[in-house]
Amino acid sequence: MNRTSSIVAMQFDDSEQQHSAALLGMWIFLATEVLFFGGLFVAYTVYRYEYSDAFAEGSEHLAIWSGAVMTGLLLMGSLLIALSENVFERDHMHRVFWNLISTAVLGILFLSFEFYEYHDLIKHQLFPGAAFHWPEKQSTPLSGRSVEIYFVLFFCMTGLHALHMIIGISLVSGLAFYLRYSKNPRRLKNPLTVIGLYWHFVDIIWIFLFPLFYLI
Amino acid sequence: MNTSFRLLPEVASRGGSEIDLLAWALLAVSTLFSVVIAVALIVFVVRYYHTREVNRQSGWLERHHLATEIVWTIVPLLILLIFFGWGAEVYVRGHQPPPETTNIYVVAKQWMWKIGHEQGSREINQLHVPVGQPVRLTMISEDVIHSFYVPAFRNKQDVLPARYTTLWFQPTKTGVFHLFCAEYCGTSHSAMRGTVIVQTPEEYEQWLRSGEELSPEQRGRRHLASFGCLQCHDPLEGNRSGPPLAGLYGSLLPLASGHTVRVDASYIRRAIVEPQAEIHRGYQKMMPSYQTHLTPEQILEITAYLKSIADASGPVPGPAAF
Amino acid sequence: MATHQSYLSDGTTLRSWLMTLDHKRIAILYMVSLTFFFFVGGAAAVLFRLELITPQGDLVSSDTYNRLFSIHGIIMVWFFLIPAVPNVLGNFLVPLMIGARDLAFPRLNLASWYLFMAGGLFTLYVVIAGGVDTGWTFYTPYSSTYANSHVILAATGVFITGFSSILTGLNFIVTIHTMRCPGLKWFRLPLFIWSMYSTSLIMVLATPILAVTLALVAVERLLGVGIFDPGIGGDPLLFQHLFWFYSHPAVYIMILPGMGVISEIIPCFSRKPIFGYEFIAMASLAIAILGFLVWGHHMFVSGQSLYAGLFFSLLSMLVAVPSAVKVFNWTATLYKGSISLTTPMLYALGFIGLFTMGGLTGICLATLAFDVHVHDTYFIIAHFHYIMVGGMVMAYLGGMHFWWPKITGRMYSEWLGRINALIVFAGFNMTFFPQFILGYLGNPRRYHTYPGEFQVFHIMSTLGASILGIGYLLPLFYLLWSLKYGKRACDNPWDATGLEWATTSPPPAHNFRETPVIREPAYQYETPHSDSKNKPNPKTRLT
Amino acid sequence: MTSAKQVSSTQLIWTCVALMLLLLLTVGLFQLPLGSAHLIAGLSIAFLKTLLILAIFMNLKGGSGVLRLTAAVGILWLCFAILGIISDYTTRGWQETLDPGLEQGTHYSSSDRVEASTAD
Repeated sequence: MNRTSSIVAMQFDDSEQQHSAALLGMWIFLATEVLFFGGLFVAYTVYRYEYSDAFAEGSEHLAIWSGAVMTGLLLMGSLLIALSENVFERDHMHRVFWNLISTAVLGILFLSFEFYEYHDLIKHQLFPGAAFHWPEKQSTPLSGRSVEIYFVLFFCMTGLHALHMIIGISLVSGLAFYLRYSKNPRRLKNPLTVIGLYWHFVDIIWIFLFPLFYLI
Repeated sequence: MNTSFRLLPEVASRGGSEIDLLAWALLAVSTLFSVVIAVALIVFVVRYYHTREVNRQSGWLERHHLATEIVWTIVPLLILLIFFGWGAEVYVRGHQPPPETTNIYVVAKQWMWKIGHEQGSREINQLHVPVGQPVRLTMISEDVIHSFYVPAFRNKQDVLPARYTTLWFQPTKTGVFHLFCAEYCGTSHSAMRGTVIVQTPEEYEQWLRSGEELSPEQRGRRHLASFGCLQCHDPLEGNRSGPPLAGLYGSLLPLASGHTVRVDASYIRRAIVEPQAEIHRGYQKMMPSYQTHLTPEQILEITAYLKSIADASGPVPGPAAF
Repeated sequence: MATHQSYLSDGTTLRSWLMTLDHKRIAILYMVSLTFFFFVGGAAAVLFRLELITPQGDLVSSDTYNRLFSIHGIIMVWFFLIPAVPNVLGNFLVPLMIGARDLAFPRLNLASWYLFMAGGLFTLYVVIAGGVDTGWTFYTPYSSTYANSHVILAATGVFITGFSSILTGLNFIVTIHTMRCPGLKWFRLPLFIWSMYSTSLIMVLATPILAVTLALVAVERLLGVGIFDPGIGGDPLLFQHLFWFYSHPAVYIMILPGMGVISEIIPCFSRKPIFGYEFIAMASLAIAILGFLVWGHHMFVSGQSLYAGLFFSLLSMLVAVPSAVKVFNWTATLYKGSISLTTPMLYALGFIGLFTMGGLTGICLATLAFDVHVHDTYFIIAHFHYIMVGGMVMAYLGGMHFWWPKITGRMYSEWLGRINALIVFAGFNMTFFPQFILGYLGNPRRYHTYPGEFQVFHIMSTLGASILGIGYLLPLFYLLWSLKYGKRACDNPWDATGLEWATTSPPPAHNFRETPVIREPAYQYETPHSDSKNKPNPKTRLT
Repeated sequence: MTSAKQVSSTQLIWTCVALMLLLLLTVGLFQLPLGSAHLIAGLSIAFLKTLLILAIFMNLKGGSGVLRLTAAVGILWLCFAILGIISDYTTRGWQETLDPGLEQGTHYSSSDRVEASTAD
């Protein structure tokens, strides 16, 4: 640990204490995030139990390959950001910068896939609400009314995830540039760890969304 | 309705007396505990007030005393478990009506109670029931959540949109009692009040007869005709494009999906508002949804009609009969 | 530092207050804003209590009445009861009590206050713009489809404030874990810290569920897309499940900090170590954890399944045990103590009495069959006001008086304080005891008009409320008065243990001149033996 | 609390490879006609992936006990919510005769629902 180059905040005794506080704080924040998404996972469980057939119907409108590619993109991003912590320890700030930028680009690719999917669903009048239209001929065995619930959940859950992705991408790219132009980049060790944790967490959420919405 | 000042409400149902007994027991235990705590507080404060010269030599109650802690953890726990068991027993029985009940249908909407009797009388914000007989309400809401509450019966049940809930009670004395909506339902929530009129069976019969309206079954039959249902569903013959209606109620229906469903009020409701959901095996998906055409009351009346012809072709048929 | 400056004189400009990172100054910011919200919420209560004097609706219209009780609930729950002790006393005391210089994340702490204020402004805007009429519970489908008031704005206000609560809880947990001074082991912590820790757990784990649930209601209203909409197969009861998954634990957010305050006051004014320290500490944690598993007792008559009812009733019985253990331990602490009836002690004793009654009626409500009768009646109102007002507000006032010398460096008028404690106690009981009877008689809650035979109790309640109102206004004046004219307080006017008393009154900006070291358990009070002559009388210890 | 040990780069890369293989496995399994087992398989693999990410990428492996506890508590509390709420839905109608006219004592597995005789 490079104690001398870190600037310790007034309330802490040393950088060690500051680092553990930052880590614990972030993990607690992630626990709250689990429960924030949790409300939606509860709703998903209840309605999947009530309308399992409708969920299977609805999921036929999602392309599995695209979901799989999206998962792959996120996992790659996670790897890069985890690697950048190692690189950071070895003071290769240039590589850290490029790792972070690549992560952000992978995230943007992920979002493009997702928004293309939204676009497609909206075109087929599958966005829930007044315009929702469920073609009669496919309605076996449940009518569109409970399929609509599936799409409500789909848009809410992936939408909330996308919001987290946007925040994550801004944080990662912000950090990348801050790091590049900072005079004392070693100060940014805690932010790098914390933002990395956040990125991995958003990743985990998608790992569950993928089987729950695409693989029914 | 006795509107004079009182400390305890009238009780007018069998279950009500049971709950009163439970309430007295709870009151006794609560009073005992509060008094013990209050007396202990006062005695300690007076006796060990800082100006008093008393022996404060630390006794056994100094900092910890494991046995004491365990005792005052276990004893309240046991008392609580007793009350749990008692309360649960009364509650479960309150959810299981006896087999023979007078059935009444309740539709709640902002801000009134619409009540229909099996024999045909309908009333608003008034409920006539016979004394001594178990009465069972099947309730649904047209809009938001309401709650059917008769304090004199110590009974309450929320009334939900798009789902039936039931409530039963057995009045034990005649009289006029309050009916309240207990779940906040908007502007005139507090005006959603009515009266429950408990009559002797004779008076009740007479009251039923005085209404000149059609019975729910008759009205249900009329709805079937006027909405064109009978063009596809013949009450008896099975040679139309829809399943016959006689003997349907209470039967086990095989579905196209391979499931089996018991035809009850909930199923009939679903079959009307969401006909594509559970199709009778061997029939086509032709029927449109009548959700926007039929009110919850009309659906209840159709259900009443179907129930009245449940035995039209002999005993209620099992799955094999289809 | 040679000169020993208090945190209060660390800057006098508005900017020095609004941009401060000092936990003590942020506590003051909360204190001022919470007091404001308390009186706004109280004003709503005054209006509907006046309306209820007569059975007819003659003072305000039914729509206004609905808006009054809704705003009373929303403000009192989210803008007073939940933040009261944690954000004012907790913010001030947590670092002091554990011998730290500040909370772990001072910027986050300030951000919490700004979030709180932003949520508060939304809520105040709702009041000005015409109110919200869903009640504080926002039940669907009324809130999502039928209400035509400012539901989205109100939900946004609560949503934002929720994040303030989450961040405060997070800050406390991290601080308590990582920043205790040397020698301050877990079982040497003051019980106030234990209760703050338990409270923070609930804030962090429950609040996100509320946030997402209210967001769903807002989405349903905005886009007409309904997760709870029965029209497309949604279930309004799911909302109630999610809502109470937060809101039942939230009740413990309101009472646990109060219990922490009482655990500080009782040993101090009995001059005796607290009885059963470990049991009280563990009871806090047990309440926090078990409190998460009992939410279904709000839904016994809602149409949830019979078995869910049994399950939640049983667990609700279990959560009563740790509360009972605490009451017994406090009472036992008085035994063979050397008791002085100062203002904080009067509030603490009042707390024990009223909380006991609130808790016992809570057990009644957890009993399934009994609840069916009194559910959604005034019995519920009385019960939770005994917990929240009889419990929490008493504890808050007690704690404010106890730590007032530490916070401001001034003594309040002890004489007025004692009288006021009695006024609050009497007014409270007169307001809410009749409501137990009213509830058992069957008067449903949230009723604008009511049958005439209930009037007597409503009149008693309103009379009591006016006494209670005096009891809340009086401290506002004499505490403010003490700021200028009160006697200067010494560092430890109550002769109490605890690190917060080891520094000056008011404390310096960085709390301690040198990091304290702890060598003994909490509450090492010397119990005076038979001789009372040389015992400290708190009054004589003022400088 | 001591600062966590770093995970080596090779370990990170191998973890990512494992995650990718698991991803292929999920998609592959989905092509087989497994019926209701799809849900179980999909969720189990998701849990496996989560464990890998938590342990290696998020370095819980080298993290302190408090951090692991925090992660566990978040998941545990979500389980509380899901189990508590679903227990209501799965037991609706038990021991209740919701419909007048049918004999008391007839047991309905759930009066609101289609009996799940063959379905997943």
